[in-house]
Amino acid sequence: MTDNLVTGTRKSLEVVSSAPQGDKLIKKFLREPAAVISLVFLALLVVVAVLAPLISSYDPTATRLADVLAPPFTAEHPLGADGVGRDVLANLVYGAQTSLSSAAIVIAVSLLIGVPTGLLAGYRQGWIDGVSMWISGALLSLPAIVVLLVVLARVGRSTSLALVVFGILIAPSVFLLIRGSVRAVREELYVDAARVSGLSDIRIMVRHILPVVITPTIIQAALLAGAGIGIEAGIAFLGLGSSDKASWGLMLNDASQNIFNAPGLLIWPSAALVLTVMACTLVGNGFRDALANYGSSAGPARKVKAAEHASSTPEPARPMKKAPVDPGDALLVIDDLRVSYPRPNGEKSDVVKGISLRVERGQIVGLVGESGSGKSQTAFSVLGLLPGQAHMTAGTLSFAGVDLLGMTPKERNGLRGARIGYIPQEPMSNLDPAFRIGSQLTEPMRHHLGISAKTAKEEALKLLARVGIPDPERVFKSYPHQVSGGMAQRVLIAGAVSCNPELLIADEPTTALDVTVQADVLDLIRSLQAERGMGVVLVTHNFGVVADLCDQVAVMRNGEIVEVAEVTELFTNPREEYTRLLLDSALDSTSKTPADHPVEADMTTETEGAR
Amino acid sequence: MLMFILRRLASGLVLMFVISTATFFLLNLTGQDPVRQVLGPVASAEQVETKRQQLGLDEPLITQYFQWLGSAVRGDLGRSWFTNQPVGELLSQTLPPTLSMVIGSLILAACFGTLIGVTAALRRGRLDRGLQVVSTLVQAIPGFLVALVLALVFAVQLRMFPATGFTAFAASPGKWLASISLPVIALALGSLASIALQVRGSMIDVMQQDFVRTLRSRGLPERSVVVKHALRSAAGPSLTTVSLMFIVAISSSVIVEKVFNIPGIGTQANTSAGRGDLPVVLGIVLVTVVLVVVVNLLVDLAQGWINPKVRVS
Amino acid sequence: MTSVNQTALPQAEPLLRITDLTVDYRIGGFGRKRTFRALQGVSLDIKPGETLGLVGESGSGKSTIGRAVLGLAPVTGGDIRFDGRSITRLSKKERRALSSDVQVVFQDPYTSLNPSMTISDILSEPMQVSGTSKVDAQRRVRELLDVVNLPSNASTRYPREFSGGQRQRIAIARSLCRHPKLIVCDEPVSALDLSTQARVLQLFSDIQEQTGVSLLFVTHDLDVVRHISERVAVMRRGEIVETGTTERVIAEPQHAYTKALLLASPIANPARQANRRRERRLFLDAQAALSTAAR
Amino acid sequence: MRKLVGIAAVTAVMALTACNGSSPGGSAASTELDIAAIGTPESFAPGNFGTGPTTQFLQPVYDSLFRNTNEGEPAENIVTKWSYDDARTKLSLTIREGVKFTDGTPLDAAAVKANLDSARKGTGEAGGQLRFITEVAVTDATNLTVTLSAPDPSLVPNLGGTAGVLASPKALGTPELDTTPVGSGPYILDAAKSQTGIKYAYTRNPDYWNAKDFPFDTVEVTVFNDNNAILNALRAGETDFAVVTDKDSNSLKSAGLNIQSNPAYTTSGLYLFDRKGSLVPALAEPKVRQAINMALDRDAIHAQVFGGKGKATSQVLSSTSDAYIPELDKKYPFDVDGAKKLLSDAGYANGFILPMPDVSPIYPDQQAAVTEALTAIGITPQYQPVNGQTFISDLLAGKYPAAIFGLNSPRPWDFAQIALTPESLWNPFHVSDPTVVDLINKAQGETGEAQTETFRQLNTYLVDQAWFAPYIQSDNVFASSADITVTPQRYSTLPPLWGLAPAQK
Repeated sequence: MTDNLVTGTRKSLEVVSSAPQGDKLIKKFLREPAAVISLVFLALLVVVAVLAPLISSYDPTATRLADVLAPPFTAEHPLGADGVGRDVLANLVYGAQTSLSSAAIVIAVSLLIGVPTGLLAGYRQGWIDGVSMWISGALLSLPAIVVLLVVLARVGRSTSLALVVFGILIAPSVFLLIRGSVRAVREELYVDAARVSGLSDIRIMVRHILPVVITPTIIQAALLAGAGIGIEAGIAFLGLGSSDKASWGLMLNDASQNIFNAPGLLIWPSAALVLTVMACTLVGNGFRDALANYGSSAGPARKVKAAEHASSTPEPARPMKKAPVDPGDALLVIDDLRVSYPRPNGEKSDVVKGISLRVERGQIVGLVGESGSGKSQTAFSVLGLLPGQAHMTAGTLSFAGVDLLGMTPKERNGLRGARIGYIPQEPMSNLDPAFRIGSQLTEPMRHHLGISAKTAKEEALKLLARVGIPDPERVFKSYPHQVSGGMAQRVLIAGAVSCNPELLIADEPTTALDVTVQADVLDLIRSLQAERGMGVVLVTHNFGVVADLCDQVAVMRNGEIVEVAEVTELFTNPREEYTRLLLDSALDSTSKTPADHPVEADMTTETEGAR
Repeated sequence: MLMFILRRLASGLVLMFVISTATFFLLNLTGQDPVRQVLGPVASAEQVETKRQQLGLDEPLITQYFQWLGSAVRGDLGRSWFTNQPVGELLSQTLPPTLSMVIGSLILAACFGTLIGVTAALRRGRLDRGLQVVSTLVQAIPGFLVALVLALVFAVQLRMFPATGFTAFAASPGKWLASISLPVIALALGSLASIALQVRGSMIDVMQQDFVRTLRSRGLPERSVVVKHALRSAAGPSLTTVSLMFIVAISSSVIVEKVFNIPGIGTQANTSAGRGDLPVVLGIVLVTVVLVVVVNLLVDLAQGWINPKVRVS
Repeated sequence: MTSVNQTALPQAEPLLRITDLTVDYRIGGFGRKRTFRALQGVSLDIKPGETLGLVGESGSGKSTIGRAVLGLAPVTGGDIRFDGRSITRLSKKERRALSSDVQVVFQDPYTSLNPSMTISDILSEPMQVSGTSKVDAQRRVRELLDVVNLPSNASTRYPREFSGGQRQRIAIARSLCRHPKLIVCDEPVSALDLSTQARVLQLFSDIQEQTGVSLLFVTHDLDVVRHISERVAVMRRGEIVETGTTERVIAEPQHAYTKALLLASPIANPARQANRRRERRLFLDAQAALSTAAR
Repeated sequence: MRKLVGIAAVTAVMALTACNGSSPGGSAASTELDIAAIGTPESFAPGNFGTGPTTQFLQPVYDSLFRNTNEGEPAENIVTKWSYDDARTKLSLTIREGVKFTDGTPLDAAAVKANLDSARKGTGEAGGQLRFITEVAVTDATNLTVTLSAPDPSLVPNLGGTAGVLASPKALGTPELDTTPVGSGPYILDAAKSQTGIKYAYTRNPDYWNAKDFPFDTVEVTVFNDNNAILNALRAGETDFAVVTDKDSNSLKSAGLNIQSNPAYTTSGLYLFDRKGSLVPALAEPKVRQAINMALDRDAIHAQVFGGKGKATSQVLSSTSDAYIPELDKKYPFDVDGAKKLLSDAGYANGFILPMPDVSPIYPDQQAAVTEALTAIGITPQYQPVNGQTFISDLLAGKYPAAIFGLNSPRPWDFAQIALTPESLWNPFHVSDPTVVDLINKAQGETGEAQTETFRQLNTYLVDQAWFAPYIQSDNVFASSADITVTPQRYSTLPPLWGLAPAQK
C-alpha cells in the first residue's frame, strides 16, 4: 500500500503546476464515471456510518450464544451472525464507523506531520531540506509491519495507536508531495513575479503556494484514506487492534476462523473493505486525472503534446471526392492533405485543411507560418508520424512516384530514415538520453543498409566529422547530455542524412539554437543538400532562415497554404496580404516599422500566438 | 561511482545505527521485566536474579546498549533470551524463506507487471481500461485474503502446491519452487498491479517524448523503439517503485508467512516482538534495514545504468 | 492615464548603476558544493527613461543581470545602485519597498501568471500589498488593461483563456501597476510569434513614451534590440564585451564576437542574406587565420 | 508484444506443472510421522520446560524415569523397581541396566541424580514439580534414593512426564542443551533439518533399547502459528496429527480425517481470584460468587462455544478423577432470577463493575458468553486491554479480580498445589481458607480411598463456596490422518508419542 502512495505522490506532483479553480475541476471530475460512482459510494458509507443505530438495532459487540453462526437472510439477522453470535449487519455498519475514523486518524496524523515539514523544506531548502529528506527516506525504508509489531508488543493492543504510528510512517508520502509541489511552484516565474511585486513570504505562501498544494493534498488524502482503512483491517485481522469496537478486520478474522464452517461470512467484510479501499483510490485517481487533463489544456502548446500518445501510425484514408494527382517525376507530391484531431466534446478540430504542395528533387521548399498554422503537422503527415488519434486524409501523398497512402505501416517504416530523413527542432530532447550517441547513429544504418557494426562505426565517425564535429571519436562515445545543444543538433543532422535520403524534412531545425550556431547549422544543411542533391522541406517561422536556404516558399496560415512562390519573388513581391504582414513583422533593418499596421485591439479577433 | 556507493553505504550505516538505537530504547520503554517473562511464572525470585545477571540486564540501560552495540559491530548479535539460540544462526535460518518469497514476488511482479503495463500503454483502449480497473481492484484486496483463498483453492482443494511449510532450495529445488509458489503469488499480486500501472504511465509518457518520434523517423523497427529505447527510459520510475515494493513485501510477508506457516523472518518478528525477545528483534530490524539499504543501492545503480545522467551526480 | 514623468534627476546621474557585479550560483545539493560563476565583474548604467538592450547567447549571463537587479540572484561581489542608493543587499522589507520602483516582465507568458488567479487578482495583488483600496485598485486595473490594449472585461478571466501575446500584455500591465521607474524585461518577446512580437515591442515603446520608464531589455535577438533600445550591451560568458549606442554597435561592431553575432543573424532578404553569408564566411576564415597565427 | 506474452505464459505454465510434479505426496508412508504443534519448547534442559504441549518435543529424544500407562498410572521405564517408605518421604529407585545416552555416556544412578538435581533448579513447570525433593542419594550404579520434604502424591506420575526426563550428564548445564537435546530416547534431533522454534526433525536412535514401541522411522514436529494453517496442512495431508478446535472438528471429519476427543484436563471458566474482595468487595461474598455460577448457562456454552465437546460442569477437579461428584453439577442450575435474588440478598441488587482482562483475541466466544451471563444479572464486565507479553504475570500479580481462563486440572492433588493453597501460584490473592488448607494437608499424607474421600470433601466445599465459576472441562480434539491411530493417555492433555501408530491396513 505504501508503494502506491509514494508512486501516487509522484503522479500527483506532475499535475501540481496547473492548479485550476474549483468549478471547472469538479466538472472534469464529474466526467469520470468510476470516480463519481466511488464518491457516491463513499458518501453512502458516511451516511451508513452515521445512521448505524438506525440501520441495525443490534449492538455490534453484543454476542448471543444462541445466534452463533446464525444463517443470513432471516428477519432477525439479515446477514446472519458470526462465530460468536454477533449480528453481521450491525458489525458491517458500525465497522464503517471504525474504518472511516481510521482513515481520519491516518490522514490527520500524516497531514499534520507532512504538510508543515513539506512547506518548510520546500520553501526554505538548505539544511532543513536535507535533514527532513533524510528522515523521510529513513521512514520510508522501514517495513511498516515490523515497526507496528514492535510498538504494539510494547504498548499493548490499540488500533488508534497503530494508526497513529502508521500515519507517522506514511507521512513522508505527504511530505514529499508538499515539498515537491512547493519546489515546483517556487520555480514558477509567477512566484518570482510575486516576489518582485513586493509580496511577503507569508503572503506568497498563502496566495500562490498553498492553493496549488491543496488539490494534490486532497488527492493524497483520498489515497491515504484507502491505506488507513486497509491497515486498520490488517491490524484487526492480525489480532493486534482494539477488540471493543466493530471492525471489518475483526469480522474478517472471525470469518477466517470459521472459513470451513461458514465461508459466507467472508463475503461481507471483504466486499465492504475492498469496495471502500477501491473507492478511495478511484476518487483520488479521478481527481488526479481530472487535474491532469485539465493541466494539459492550459495552453495551446501543451494541448497537442498531451493529445499525442504513442501508437501506430493512423491509417491514412483517401477522400473519395478527388482523383489522385499525377505525381510525375516530382520527389514529393501532397494534394488535399487534411489532418484533424478529435475534441473532447466529440467534434473535430482541423489543423491542416486540404493543402497541396510539390517538392522537386534537389529543391529546398520552405514551409513558413506562425504557431498553429499546421506546418509541423504537414511535415509529420509526410513522415507518417502523426500521433495516434490524429485523422489524416489526402487526395495524393506520393514520394518519388510511390503512393505513400497505399503502404503498410511496415513499408512506410522502411522508407523513414532510409529515403526520408528528419531533423527535429529541439536537439536535446530528440536524442535518447540512455544511449551513447554512437549507437544511436549506427543503429539505423545497420538496420537500413545491413552493414556490420564496424563499418557502421566507421561511417558514423565520417559523418560526425562531416557535420563539423571536431572530435568525432569522443562524441561517438558520449551520451547526449555530455554534448552541447549545437553539437547535438549536428548529431541529429548526421543521423538524418546517414542513409543518404532523397528527401530531408527539417522541422524548425535551428529554432532552439543560438544565432551563431544557427548560422553554422544552416551552412551545414545547405552544403549537405548541395553535396547529396536532397529535396528538403524546411519548416520554419523565421524569414531570415527562409531567405538563407529556400528555393521555394509556401506560407501557411490556419492550416491552409495562402501563398506559394519562388523565394526572391516572395520577398520582393508578396501577393497575399498575410504574407506582407508577416514580412513586415520581421524586425530586421529592411522591413518597415510595424506601426504602419495598427494593432487590432479587439481581443475576440486577435490571435496573438506564442511558439 | 565508487564514491557514490561509499556515500550510500555510509548513509545506510547511519540509518542502521539510528533505527537500532530507536528499537532498543523503544523495546525497553515500558519497563516490564523481561526476565520474568523469559523464565515463566514458576521460577523463583532467586532464579530470576541469576538469569538477570546472566543476560546482563542488571546493568544500566545505557551500558546494556553499548554492550549490545559493541558486539553487534563485531558481528555478534547475541543470543535469544528465550531459546538461547544465537541470533545470527536464527537469522540465517529465517532469511532464506522470506527472501525467496520477497525476491520471487518482485521478479514475478516486475516481469508480468512490465509486460502488462507496456501492452496497455501501447494498445490503450479496452485492454487499458480493463487493466486500470483490475489493478485498482487487486490493490484493494488485502494480501491475507488472497493468501487465504490461494491456499484453500490450490493447496487444499487441488493439491497442486503444498499448503504449508518451506523447503530449502539446497534440499530440493523443485520442492523449493513449489513451496514458495503460492506465497509468491499472494505477495506479488498487489505489486504486479502497481508496477503495471506505473509502467503503463511512464511508458505513455516516454512514448510521447520527442526522441521516440525521432527514433521512429529513423525507420527503426517498432520492437527496437519500444523494447530497446522506450522501455529503458520508462523503467526508471518503475525501479523506484520496485524498491518501495521490496519494503512493502517484507511487511506483507508477516501475514503471508502466517497463512502458509512459512518459518520466515516475518513470523520470527511477530513471535519475538510479541514476547519481547530484544536481541532477536534488534537482529531482525538490523537485517531488514541492511536489506533495504542494499536494495536501494542496487536500484540506484540500476537507475544509473538506465539513465546515464544520474551517474554524474 | 496618469503618467509618472521622469523624476527630476540630473541627466548625468544614472537610474541604475551596476559596478563590477559578480554572481556565483551554487550547484549540487546538500553536502557537496560547487559554484558556477554566472557573472564576472559586470558594469553598466541605465539612465532614467532609457532602454538598455542586453544581448547575448544562451548562458552568457544576460538574464542573471536582470535577476540580480530584482534580488533573485545571489550576488557575490560588486554593487548595484538604484536611484543613488545601493540595492545589492537588501533586507526582505527593503526589497519589498523597492518593488514599486523596479518591476519585471518574464519570458514565458505561460508560467509567469498564476493560472488559478483571475486577471483582476493578478493585476491588483501588488497594489493591495501597498495598501491601495479595493475600489482604487479596480480602477487602476481597468486603466492598465486599457494601456496594454486589452478590453476591460478581461479582468474576470483566467490566464489560460488568453493567447501568448495577450498574456504578455497582462504581464506588462502587472509590471506597470505601481508606476515603476525601471522594468526588467527578460526576453519578453522571444517566445512570441513574429507578428505578435512586433506588436508587443510596439507596446513597450508606447508605454515608455507615455511613462518615461527605464527598461533593461534582455534578449538574444539583435533585431529586437535594434527595435527597442538606444543603447546596447553585448554579453559573452558572464562578461560585457561591448557597449554603445545601438546604431554604432550594429554599424561598426568593435568586438569580434559582436561582429560574429551580427553576421550570423539571417536577413529576410535572399540577396542580402547571401551577401551576409559570404561576409560571415570571410570573417570566420579571417578569425581562424588569426588564431592560427597567434599560436 | 503478443509473442512475448505467449512466451511468458508458456513459461509460467511449465513452472506450474513442474511444481505439480514435485508436490508433496503427503506422509502416507508409515515410516514418517508429522505432528503439528502450536507452542515451542522453551528449552531442552531438564527442569526448564513445561509439562503440557512441550511433551511432543521431548518424548522423541528423552527417556523419562517412568512411563505412565494409558490409565495414567506410573509404570516401569528407566526405573524398573520403585518403593516409598512408610512416611512416604523416601523413594527408592532401581535403574535399568545397559542404557546409554546418544553421546555414549551410560545412563546410571549417578546420571539420574545429576538430572534430578539439575532439574529441580530448573525454572520451568517441570522443575516446579520436583520442589518437594530435598536430596538425591546414589546407592550404587543402579540404585538411588530420593528424599522428600513432605509426601508428594504426584511425584511418581510426574516423573513419568516431563519432570522425569533424562539428559546426558555431560550436556547438563551447557548452553547448547537449550537448543540441542542429548538424551537416550528413541530418536535423535536432526539439527540439519530442524530449526529452533519452527521445526524439529527426529531420526531413529539406532541403539534404542525399546525400539518396538516407536514404529516410525522419522518424526517431524512443526510449530504452527495460525489455526487455519493447521487446518490446511491437515486437509492437504501434510500433517498426521494436530489438536484442533471443537468447531473445526466436523468439517475436518467430513474431509476424511479421524477426529477423536479426549479430556483436555483443563477447566475453563470464570476464575474468581479476588475471593477476599481486595479489589472488588462483592467477590468476597459467597452469595455473589454463587449468583455468578447460576448466571452461567453451561449447557448453552457447552453446545455453542465448545461444540458439544467436553463436559459442562461447575466443578474444577477433573471429571475423570475419583474426586468428581456428578450430583454437585446440579447445585447451580441456570437461573437468572435466582441469581439476581442472591445478588440482592448479598446487597448488590444493582450489580457492580467487574474489571477483567480482555481475552477476546484468544477466547472470543467464551468472553462473549461470560459477558452475556454477567450482564443478564446486572454485573458489568469491564474488559481491560491486555498486553500478550505480560498477561500471565499481570494475572499472577493479582492485577485482575477475575478472569476468563483455563487451568490445567489433571489429578486433584496437582490442582490443589497450583491453585488452592495460600501459596499456590494460581491463588494470586493468596486467599487462605482453613477448611481448604486442612483438607489439602490431610490428603497429602493419605493414599487410595482415604485420599479420594478427602478430595471429594474438598471438591464439595469448593463448589459450595463457589470458589470458582467454571463452566466446562474441555476436551482436546485430535485430528489425525487416516494413516495413523491415536491412543490417548489419562491425565495427559496430548497423546504420548507411543500412542501414535500406523493404522492397520
